[in-house]
Amino acid sequence: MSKVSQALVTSDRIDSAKYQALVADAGAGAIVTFSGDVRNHDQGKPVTSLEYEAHPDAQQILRKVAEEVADQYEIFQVALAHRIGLIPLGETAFLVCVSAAHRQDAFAACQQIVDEVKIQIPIWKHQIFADGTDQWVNFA
Amino acid sequence: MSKVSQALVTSDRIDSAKYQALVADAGAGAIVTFSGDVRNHDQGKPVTSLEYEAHPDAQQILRKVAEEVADQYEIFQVALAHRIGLIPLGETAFLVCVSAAHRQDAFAACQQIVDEVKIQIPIWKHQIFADGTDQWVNFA
Amino acid sequence: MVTVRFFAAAKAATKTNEVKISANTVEQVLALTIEKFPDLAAVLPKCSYLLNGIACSDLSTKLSPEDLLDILPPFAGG
Amino acid sequence: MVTVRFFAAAKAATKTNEVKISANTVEQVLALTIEKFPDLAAVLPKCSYLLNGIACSDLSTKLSPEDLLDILPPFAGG
Repeated sequence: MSKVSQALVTSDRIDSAKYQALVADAGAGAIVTFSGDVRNHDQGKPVTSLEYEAHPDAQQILRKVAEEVADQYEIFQVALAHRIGLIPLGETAFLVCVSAAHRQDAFAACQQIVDEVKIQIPIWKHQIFADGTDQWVNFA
Repeated sequence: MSKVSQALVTSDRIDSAKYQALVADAGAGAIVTFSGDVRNHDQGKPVTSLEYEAHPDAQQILRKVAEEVADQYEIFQVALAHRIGLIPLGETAFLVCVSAAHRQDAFAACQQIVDEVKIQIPIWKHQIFADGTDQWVNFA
Repeated sequence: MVTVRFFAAAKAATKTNEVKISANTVEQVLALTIEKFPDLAAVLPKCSYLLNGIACSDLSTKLSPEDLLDILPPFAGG
Repeated sequence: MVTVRFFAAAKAATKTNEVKISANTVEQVLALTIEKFPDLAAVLPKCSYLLNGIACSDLSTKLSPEDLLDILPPFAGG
Protein backbone atom coordinates (compact mmCIF):
# COMPACT_ATOMS: atom_id res chain seq x y z
CA MET A 1 0.00 0.00 0.00
CA SER A 2 1.18 3.50 -0.74
CA LYS A 3 2.59 5.47 2.17
CA VAL A 4 1.18 8.64 0.58
CA SER A 5 -2.33 9.05 1.93
CA GLN A 6 -2.91 12.43 0.28
CA ALA A 7 -1.09 14.52 -2.37
CA LEU A 8 -3.10 17.51 -3.48
CA VAL A 9 -2.66 20.60 -5.64
CA THR A 10 -5.53 22.82 -4.62
CA SER A 11 -6.76 26.40 -4.69
CA ASP A 12 -8.40 25.91 -1.28
CA ARG A 13 -6.94 26.90 2.07
CA ILE A 14 -4.68 24.17 3.51
CA ASP A 15 -5.71 23.08 7.01
CA SER A 16 -2.65 21.56 8.66
CA ALA A 17 -4.69 19.77 11.35
CA LYS A 18 -6.49 17.79 8.64
CA TYR A 19 -3.22 16.57 7.15
CA GLN A 20 -1.72 15.77 10.56
CA ALA A 21 -4.81 13.68 11.29
CA LEU A 22 -4.39 11.87 7.96
CA VAL A 23 -0.90 10.63 8.89
CA ALA A 24 -1.62 10.03 12.57
CA ASP A 25 -1.45 6.37 13.38
CA ALA A 26 -1.78 4.87 16.83
CA GLY A 27 1.63 3.30 16.24
CA ALA A 28 3.31 6.56 15.25
CA GLY A 29 5.55 8.09 17.90
CA ALA A 30 6.49 11.10 15.79
CA ILE A 31 4.79 13.43 13.36
CA VAL A 32 6.87 16.09 11.64
CA THR A 33 5.07 18.84 9.74
CA PHE A 34 6.57 21.40 7.39
CA SER A 35 4.49 24.43 6.54
CA GLY A 36 5.73 26.86 3.89
CA ASP A 37 3.91 30.12 4.41
CA VAL A 38 3.63 33.14 2.16
CA ARG A 39 6.11 35.75 3.36
CA ASN A 40 5.53 39.49 3.51
CA HIS A 41 8.93 40.22 2.00
CA ASP A 42 11.43 38.75 -0.42
CA GLN A 43 15.07 39.77 -0.49
CA GLY A 44 14.21 42.86 1.48
CA LYS A 45 11.30 44.06 -0.68
CA PRO A 46 7.79 44.13 0.83
CA VAL A 47 5.44 41.74 -0.97
CA THR A 48 1.80 42.74 -1.50
CA SER A 49 0.41 39.59 -3.03
CA LEU A 50 1.46 36.28 -4.39
CA GLU A 51 0.08 33.86 -6.92
CA TYR A 52 1.08 30.31 -7.77
CA GLU A 53 0.43 28.72 -11.14
CA ALA A 54 0.68 24.95 -11.71
CA HIS A 55 1.24 22.74 -14.72
CA PRO A 56 -1.60 20.20 -15.14
CA ASP A 57 0.82 17.40 -14.17
CA ALA A 58 1.83 19.07 -10.87
CA GLN A 59 -0.34 16.93 -8.59
CA GLN A 60 0.85 13.70 -10.14
CA ILE A 61 4.49 14.83 -9.72
CA LEU A 62 3.82 15.84 -6.10
CA ARG A 63 2.64 12.30 -5.36
CA LYS A 64 5.49 10.67 -7.27
CA VAL A 65 8.15 12.68 -5.39
CA ALA A 66 6.55 11.87 -2.03
CA GLU A 67 6.34 8.18 -2.86
CA GLU A 68 9.95 8.00 -4.02
CA VAL A 69 11.25 9.61 -0.83
CA ALA A 70 8.84 7.69 1.43
CA ASP A 71 10.22 4.41 0.10
CA GLN A 72 13.68 5.35 1.38
CA TYR A 73 12.63 5.74 5.02
CA GLU A 74 10.97 3.80 7.83
CA ILE A 75 7.87 5.94 7.94
CA PHE A 76 4.15 5.22 8.19
CA GLN A 77 2.38 7.87 6.15
CA VAL A 78 2.88 11.11 4.22
CA ALA A 79 0.22 13.68 3.42
CA LEU A 80 1.09 16.80 1.45
CA ALA A 81 -0.50 19.64 -0.45
CA HIS A 82 0.49 22.61 -2.57
CA ARG A 83 -1.87 25.54 -2.86
CA ILE A 84 -2.20 27.48 -6.11
CA GLY A 85 -3.87 30.71 -7.17
CA LEU A 86 -3.77 33.91 -5.17
CA ILE A 87 -2.60 33.26 -1.60
CA PRO A 88 -3.01 35.85 1.17
CA LEU A 89 0.15 36.76 3.09
CA GLY A 90 0.78 34.48 6.06
CA GLU A 91 -1.27 31.57 4.70
CA THR A 92 0.19 28.19 3.86
CA ALA A 93 1.37 27.53 0.30
CA PHE A 94 2.93 24.12 0.87
CA LEU A 95 2.45 21.53 3.59
CA VAL A 96 4.13 18.17 4.23
CA CYS A 97 3.24 15.85 7.15
CA VAL A 98 5.16 12.66 7.88
CA SER A 99 4.47 10.09 10.61
CA ALA A 100 6.95 7.48 11.82
CA ALA A 101 7.72 5.30 14.81
CA HIS A 102 10.94 7.25 15.39
CA ARG A 103 11.58 10.93 15.06
CA GLN A 104 14.81 10.73 13.07
CA ASP A 105 13.00 9.06 10.16
CA ALA A 106 10.13 11.55 10.31
CA PHE A 107 12.45 14.58 10.30
CA ALA A 108 14.70 13.26 7.53
CA ALA A 109 11.87 12.13 5.24
CA CYS A 110 9.92 15.38 5.71
CA GLN A 111 12.94 17.54 4.94
CA GLN A 112 13.86 15.48 1.87
CA ILE A 113 10.31 15.58 0.50
CA VAL A 114 10.28 19.37 0.88
CA ASP A 115 13.66 19.67 -0.86
CA GLU A 116 12.70 17.36 -3.74
CA VAL A 117 9.29 18.92 -4.32
CA LYS A 118 10.91 22.34 -4.56
CA ILE A 119 13.20 21.04 -7.30
CA GLN A 120 10.78 18.88 -9.24
CA ILE A 121 7.30 20.33 -9.07
CA PRO A 122 6.20 22.36 -12.13
CA ILE A 123 4.74 25.26 -10.18
CA TRP A 124 5.53 28.95 -10.61
CA LYS A 125 5.34 31.84 -8.18
CA HIS A 126 4.46 35.37 -9.18
CA GLN A 127 5.11 38.12 -6.64
CA ILE A 128 3.66 41.61 -6.66
CA PHE A 129 5.74 44.04 -4.59
CA ALA A 130 4.52 47.06 -2.64
CA ASP A 131 6.34 49.35 -5.09
CA GLY A 132 4.15 48.04 -7.95
CA THR A 133 6.83 45.90 -9.59
CA ASP A 134 6.32 42.20 -10.06
CA GLN A 135 8.50 39.15 -10.51
CA TRP A 136 8.38 35.52 -11.53
CA VAL A 137 10.45 33.89 -8.80
CA ASN A 138 13.64 32.09 -9.90
CA PHE A 139 13.30 33.72 -13.29
CA ALA A 140 14.72 37.23 -13.22
CA MET B 1 13.26 39.61 23.40
CA SER B 2 13.07 35.89 23.90
CA LYS B 3 12.46 33.75 20.86
CA VAL B 4 10.48 31.35 23.06
CA SER B 5 6.89 32.57 23.00
CA GLN B 6 5.52 29.63 25.00
CA ALA B 7 7.05 26.78 27.04
CA LEU B 8 4.45 24.84 28.96
CA VAL B 9 4.24 21.70 31.09
CA THR B 10 0.54 20.98 31.28
CA SER B 11 -1.99 18.27 32.02
CA ASP B 12 -4.30 19.68 29.33
CA ARG B 13 -4.62 18.40 25.79
CA ILE B 14 -2.03 20.01 23.46
CA ASP B 15 -3.60 21.70 20.44
CA SER B 16 -0.94 21.91 17.74
CA ALA B 17 -2.79 24.59 15.76
CA LYS B 18 -2.56 26.93 18.77
CA TYR B 19 1.21 26.53 18.96
CA GLN B 20 1.66 26.88 15.21
CA ALA B 21 -0.30 30.13 15.37
CA LEU B 22 1.93 31.35 18.22
CA VAL B 23 5.09 31.06 16.11
CA ALA B 24 3.52 32.18 12.84
CA ASP B 25 4.95 35.46 11.75
CA ALA B 26 4.14 37.24 8.50
CA GLY B 27 7.87 37.17 7.81
CA ALA B 28 8.25 33.43 8.42
CA GLY B 29 8.59 31.32 5.31
CA ALA B 30 8.82 28.03 7.20
CA ILE B 31 7.21 26.46 10.22
CA VAL B 32 8.41 23.03 11.35
CA THR B 33 6.37 21.18 13.94
CA PHE B 34 7.32 18.05 15.84
CA SER B 35 4.59 16.13 17.57
CA GLY B 36 5.49 13.22 19.83
CA ASP B 37 2.40 11.08 20.21
CA VAL B 38 1.64 8.30 22.65
CA ARG B 39 2.21 4.97 20.91
CA ASN B 40 0.09 1.85 21.28
CA HIS B 41 3.15 -0.35 21.62
CA ASP B 42 6.70 -0.24 22.95
CA GLN B 43 9.36 -2.73 21.88
CA GLY B 44 6.67 -5.01 20.57
CA LYS B 45 4.43 -5.01 23.67
CA PRO B 46 0.93 -3.49 23.41
CA VAL B 47 0.56 -0.45 25.69
CA THR B 48 -2.75 0.14 27.46
CA SER B 49 -2.08 3.46 29.13
CA LEU B 50 0.66 5.89 29.79
CA GLU B 51 1.36 8.48 32.44
CA TYR B 52 4.00 11.20 32.64
CA GLU B 53 5.26 12.66 35.89
CA ALA B 54 7.26 15.90 36.02
CA HIS B 55 9.67 17.44 38.49
CA PRO B 56 8.48 20.90 39.64
CA ASP B 57 11.38 22.48 37.69
CA ALA B 58 10.44 20.78 34.40
CA GLN B 59 8.72 23.80 32.83
CA GLN B 60 11.63 26.11 33.62
CA ILE B 61 14.07 23.59 32.10
CA LEU B 62 11.85 23.21 29.01
CA ARG B 63 12.14 26.97 28.44
CA LYS B 64 15.86 27.09 29.14
CA VAL B 65 16.63 24.29 26.66
CA ALA B 66 14.49 25.95 23.96
CA GLU B 67 16.17 29.31 24.53
CA GLU B 68 19.67 27.88 24.40
CA VAL B 69 19.01 26.10 21.10
CA ALA B 70 17.04 29.01 19.63
CA ASP B 71 20.04 31.30 20.15
CA GLN B 72 22.13 29.07 17.88
CA TYR B 73 19.85 29.44 14.84
CA GLU B 74 18.35 32.11 12.61
CA ILE B 75 14.79 31.50 13.72
CA PHE B 76 11.87 33.74 14.67
CA GLN B 77 9.94 31.94 17.38
CA VAL B 78 9.65 28.68 19.26
CA ALA B 79 6.57 27.41 21.11
CA LEU B 80 6.64 24.08 22.89
CA ALA B 81 4.73 22.04 25.43
CA HIS B 82 5.01 18.78 27.33
CA ARG B 83 1.89 17.10 28.61
CA ILE B 84 1.88 15.25 31.94
CA GLY B 85 -0.55 12.96 33.74
CA LEU B 86 -2.49 10.18 32.08
CA ILE B 87 -2.40 10.54 28.27
CA PRO B 88 -4.78 8.59 26.02
CA LEU B 89 -3.15 6.57 23.24
CA GLY B 90 -2.63 8.58 20.06
CA GLU B 91 -2.68 11.97 21.79
CA THR B 92 0.26 14.36 21.83
CA ALA B 93 2.72 14.17 24.72
CA PHE B 94 5.29 16.64 23.39
CA LEU B 95 5.05 19.39 20.79
CA VAL B 96 7.69 21.76 19.38
CA CYS B 97 6.95 24.45 16.75
CA VAL B 98 9.67 26.58 15.19
CA SER B 99 9.28 29.41 12.66
CA ALA B 100 12.07 30.80 10.50
CA ALA B 101 12.64 32.67 7.27
CA HIS B 102 14.33 29.60 5.79
CA ARG B 103 13.41 25.96 6.17
CA GLN B 104 16.90 24.63 6.94
CA ASP B 105 17.04 26.68 10.16
CA ALA B 106 13.53 25.66 11.17
CA PHE B 107 14.20 21.94 10.63
CA ALA B 108 17.58 21.96 12.38
CA ALA B 109 16.44 24.00 15.39
CA CYS B 110 13.26 21.94 15.85
CA GLN B 111 15.14 18.67 15.73
CA GLN B 112 17.81 19.90 18.14
CA ILE B 113 15.24 21.20 20.63
CA VAL B 114 13.48 17.82 20.58
CA ASP B 115 16.79 16.00 21.11
CA GLU B 116 17.91 18.27 23.96
CA VAL B 117 14.57 18.26 25.76
CA LYS B 118 14.58 14.46 25.72
CA ILE B 119 17.97 14.48 27.41
CA GLN B 120 17.49 17.32 29.87
CA ILE B 121 13.88 17.48 30.97
CA PRO B 122 13.13 15.89 34.38
CA ILE B 123 10.03 14.03 33.26
CA TRP B 124 9.28 10.32 33.71
CA LYS B 125 7.08 7.98 31.71
CA HIS B 126 5.17 5.09 33.22
CA GLN B 127 3.72 2.51 30.85
CA ILE B 128 1.03 -0.04 31.63
CA PHE B 129 1.05 -2.95 29.18
CA ALA B 130 -1.89 -5.01 27.98
CA ASP B 131 -0.52 -8.02 29.88
CA GLY B 132 -0.84 -6.12 33.18
CA THR B 133 2.86 -5.45 33.66
CA ASP B 134 4.14 -1.91 33.98
CA GLN B 135 7.42 -0.13 33.43
CA TRP B 136 9.20 3.14 34.16
CA VAL B 137 10.72 3.93 30.76
CA ASN B 138 14.56 4.12 30.61
CA PHE B 139 14.69 2.55 34.03
CA ALA B 140 14.39 -1.23 33.79
CA MET C 1 -0.17 21.34 -36.21
CA VAL C 2 1.86 20.96 -33.00
CA THR C 3 0.17 22.37 -29.89
CA VAL C 4 2.44 24.64 -27.85
CA ARG C 5 1.47 25.58 -24.28
CA PHE C 6 2.98 28.49 -22.36
CA PHE C 7 3.26 28.74 -18.59
CA ALA C 8 4.07 31.48 -16.08
CA ALA C 9 6.65 33.97 -17.45
CA ALA C 10 6.33 32.39 -20.92
CA LYS C 11 2.57 32.90 -20.81
CA ALA C 12 3.09 36.47 -19.58
CA ALA C 13 5.45 37.12 -22.53
CA THR C 14 3.08 35.70 -25.16
CA LYS C 15 -0.13 36.75 -23.42
CA THR C 16 -1.58 33.44 -24.51
CA ASN C 17 -1.99 29.94 -23.10
CA GLU C 18 -1.53 27.97 -26.25
CA VAL C 19 -0.87 28.16 -29.99
CA LYS C 20 -0.90 25.68 -32.89
CA ILE C 21 2.23 25.72 -35.04
CA SER C 22 3.32 23.84 -38.16
CA ALA C 23 6.86 22.61 -37.59
CA ASN C 24 8.97 19.46 -37.93
CA THR C 25 11.32 19.86 -34.92
CA VAL C 26 11.31 21.46 -31.46
CA GLU C 27 13.89 23.93 -32.72
CA GLN C 28 11.58 25.03 -35.53
CA VAL C 29 8.67 25.46 -33.11
CA LEU C 30 10.81 27.69 -30.88
CA ALA C 31 12.01 29.81 -33.81
CA LEU C 32 8.45 30.26 -35.09
CA THR C 33 7.05 31.16 -31.66
CA ILE C 34 9.76 33.80 -31.17
CA GLU C 35 8.85 35.22 -34.57
CA LYS C 36 5.20 35.37 -33.51
CA PHE C 37 5.92 36.60 -29.95
CA PRO C 38 9.15 38.64 -29.90
CA ASP C 39 9.01 39.02 -26.06
CA LEU C 40 9.52 35.28 -25.78
CA ALA C 41 13.12 35.63 -26.98
CA ALA C 42 14.25 36.75 -23.50
CA VAL C 43 12.33 33.95 -21.78
CA LEU C 44 13.14 30.84 -23.84
CA PRO C 45 16.83 30.55 -22.88
CA LYS C 46 15.78 29.85 -19.29
CA CYS C 47 13.03 27.39 -20.14
CA SER C 48 12.85 23.62 -20.24
CA TYR C 49 10.49 21.64 -22.48
CA LEU C 50 8.04 18.81 -22.07
CA LEU C 51 7.10 16.86 -25.17
CA ASN C 52 3.87 14.92 -24.56
CA GLY C 53 4.56 15.12 -20.84
CA ILE C 54 8.17 13.93 -21.00
CA ALA C 55 11.25 16.13 -20.55
CA CYS C 56 12.82 16.96 -23.90
CA SER C 57 16.31 18.43 -24.06
CA ASP C 58 17.23 17.52 -27.63
CA LEU C 59 15.93 20.42 -29.70
CA SER C 60 16.39 18.51 -32.96
CA THR C 61 13.68 16.03 -31.85
CA LYS C 62 11.23 15.38 -34.71
CA LEU C 63 7.60 16.27 -34.12
CA SER C 64 4.30 14.77 -35.28
CA PRO C 65 1.25 16.93 -35.92
CA GLU C 66 -0.59 15.71 -32.78
CA ASP C 67 2.36 16.47 -30.43
CA LEU C 68 2.04 18.65 -27.35
CA LEU C 69 5.03 20.83 -26.45
CA ASP C 70 5.03 22.63 -23.08
CA ILE C 71 7.33 25.60 -22.46
CA LEU C 72 8.30 25.68 -18.78
CA PRO C 73 10.14 28.55 -17.10
CA PRO C 74 12.25 27.65 -14.02
CA PHE C 75 10.07 26.13 -11.28
CA ALA C 76 9.43 28.03 -8.04
CA GLY C 77 7.05 25.83 -6.09
CA GLY C 78 7.26 24.70 -2.48
CA MET D 1 16.29 17.75 59.06
CA VAL D 2 17.07 17.47 55.37
CA THR D 3 13.99 17.14 53.10
CA VAL D 4 14.28 14.28 50.62
CA ARG D 5 11.88 14.09 47.67
CA PHE D 6 11.27 10.97 45.60
CA PHE D 7 10.13 10.88 41.98
CA ALA D 8 8.82 8.26 39.57
CA ALA D 9 10.41 4.83 40.21
CA ALA D 10 11.97 6.14 43.44
CA LYS D 11 8.54 7.26 44.63
CA ALA D 12 7.08 3.90 43.59
CA ALA D 13 9.76 2.12 45.63
CA THR D 14 9.25 4.23 48.77
CA LYS D 15 5.51 4.76 48.29
CA THR D 16 6.06 8.28 49.54
CA ASN D 17 6.72 11.70 48.06
CA GLU D 18 8.99 13.07 50.70
CA VAL D 19 10.72 12.34 54.02
CA LYS D 20 12.71 14.38 56.54
CA ILE D 21 16.04 12.89 57.52
CA SER D 22 18.79 13.90 59.96
CA ALA D 23 22.11 13.57 58.14
CA ASN D 24 25.34 15.49 57.49
CA THR D 25 26.14 14.36 53.94
CA VAL D 26 24.32 13.16 50.82
CA GLU D 27 25.86 9.74 51.35
CA GLN D 28 24.37 9.54 54.85
CA VAL D 29 20.94 10.54 53.55
CA LEU D 30 21.06 7.77 50.95
CA ALA D 31 22.15 5.13 53.48
CA LEU D 32 19.39 6.14 55.89
CA THR D 33 16.69 6.18 53.18
CA ILE D 34 17.68 2.67 52.06
CA GLU D 35 17.44 1.53 55.67
CA LYS D 36 13.97 3.03 55.90
CA PHE D 37 12.87 1.88 52.39
CA PRO D 38 14.70 -1.33 51.42
CA ASP D 39 13.13 -1.36 47.91
CA LEU D 40 15.05 1.82 47.19
CA ALA D 41 18.34 -0.10 47.15
CA ALA D 42 17.67 -1.34 43.61
CA VAL D 43 16.64 2.12 42.39
CA LEU D 44 19.32 4.44 43.79
CA PRO D 45 22.25 3.22 41.65
CA LYS D 46 20.44 4.54 38.54
CA CYS D 47 19.45 7.88 40.07
CA SER D 48 20.92 11.34 39.92
CA TYR D 49 20.53 13.96 42.65
CA LEU D 50 19.51 17.58 42.85
CA LEU D 51 20.59 19.52 45.91
CA ASN D 52 18.48 22.67 46.28
CA GLY D 53 17.72 22.48 42.55
CA ILE D 54 21.32 22.01 41.41
CA ALA D 55 22.85 18.76 40.13
CA CYS D 56 24.95 17.11 42.85
CA SER D 57 27.33 14.28 41.95
CA ASP D 58 29.70 14.48 44.94
CA LEU D 59 28.04 12.25 47.55
CA SER D 60 30.33 13.56 50.29
CA THR D 61 28.74 17.02 49.96
CA LYS D 62 27.89 18.44 53.40
CA LEU D 63 24.25 19.24 54.13
CA SER D 64 22.50 21.90 56.17
CA PRO D 65 19.21 21.18 57.95
CA GLU D 66 17.16 23.28 55.54
CA ASP D 67 18.52 21.53 52.42
CA LEU D 68 16.29 19.91 49.80
CA LEU D 69 17.60 16.73 48.15
CA ASP D 70 15.72 15.34 45.11
CA ILE D 71 16.20 11.73 44.01
CA LEU D 72 15.73 11.50 40.24
CA PRO D 73 15.50 8.26 38.25
CA PRO D 74 16.61 8.40 34.59
CA PHE D 75 14.49 10.88 32.63
CA ALA D 76 12.10 9.70 29.91
CA GLY D 77 10.37 12.84 28.71
CA GLY D 78 9.81 14.05 25.19
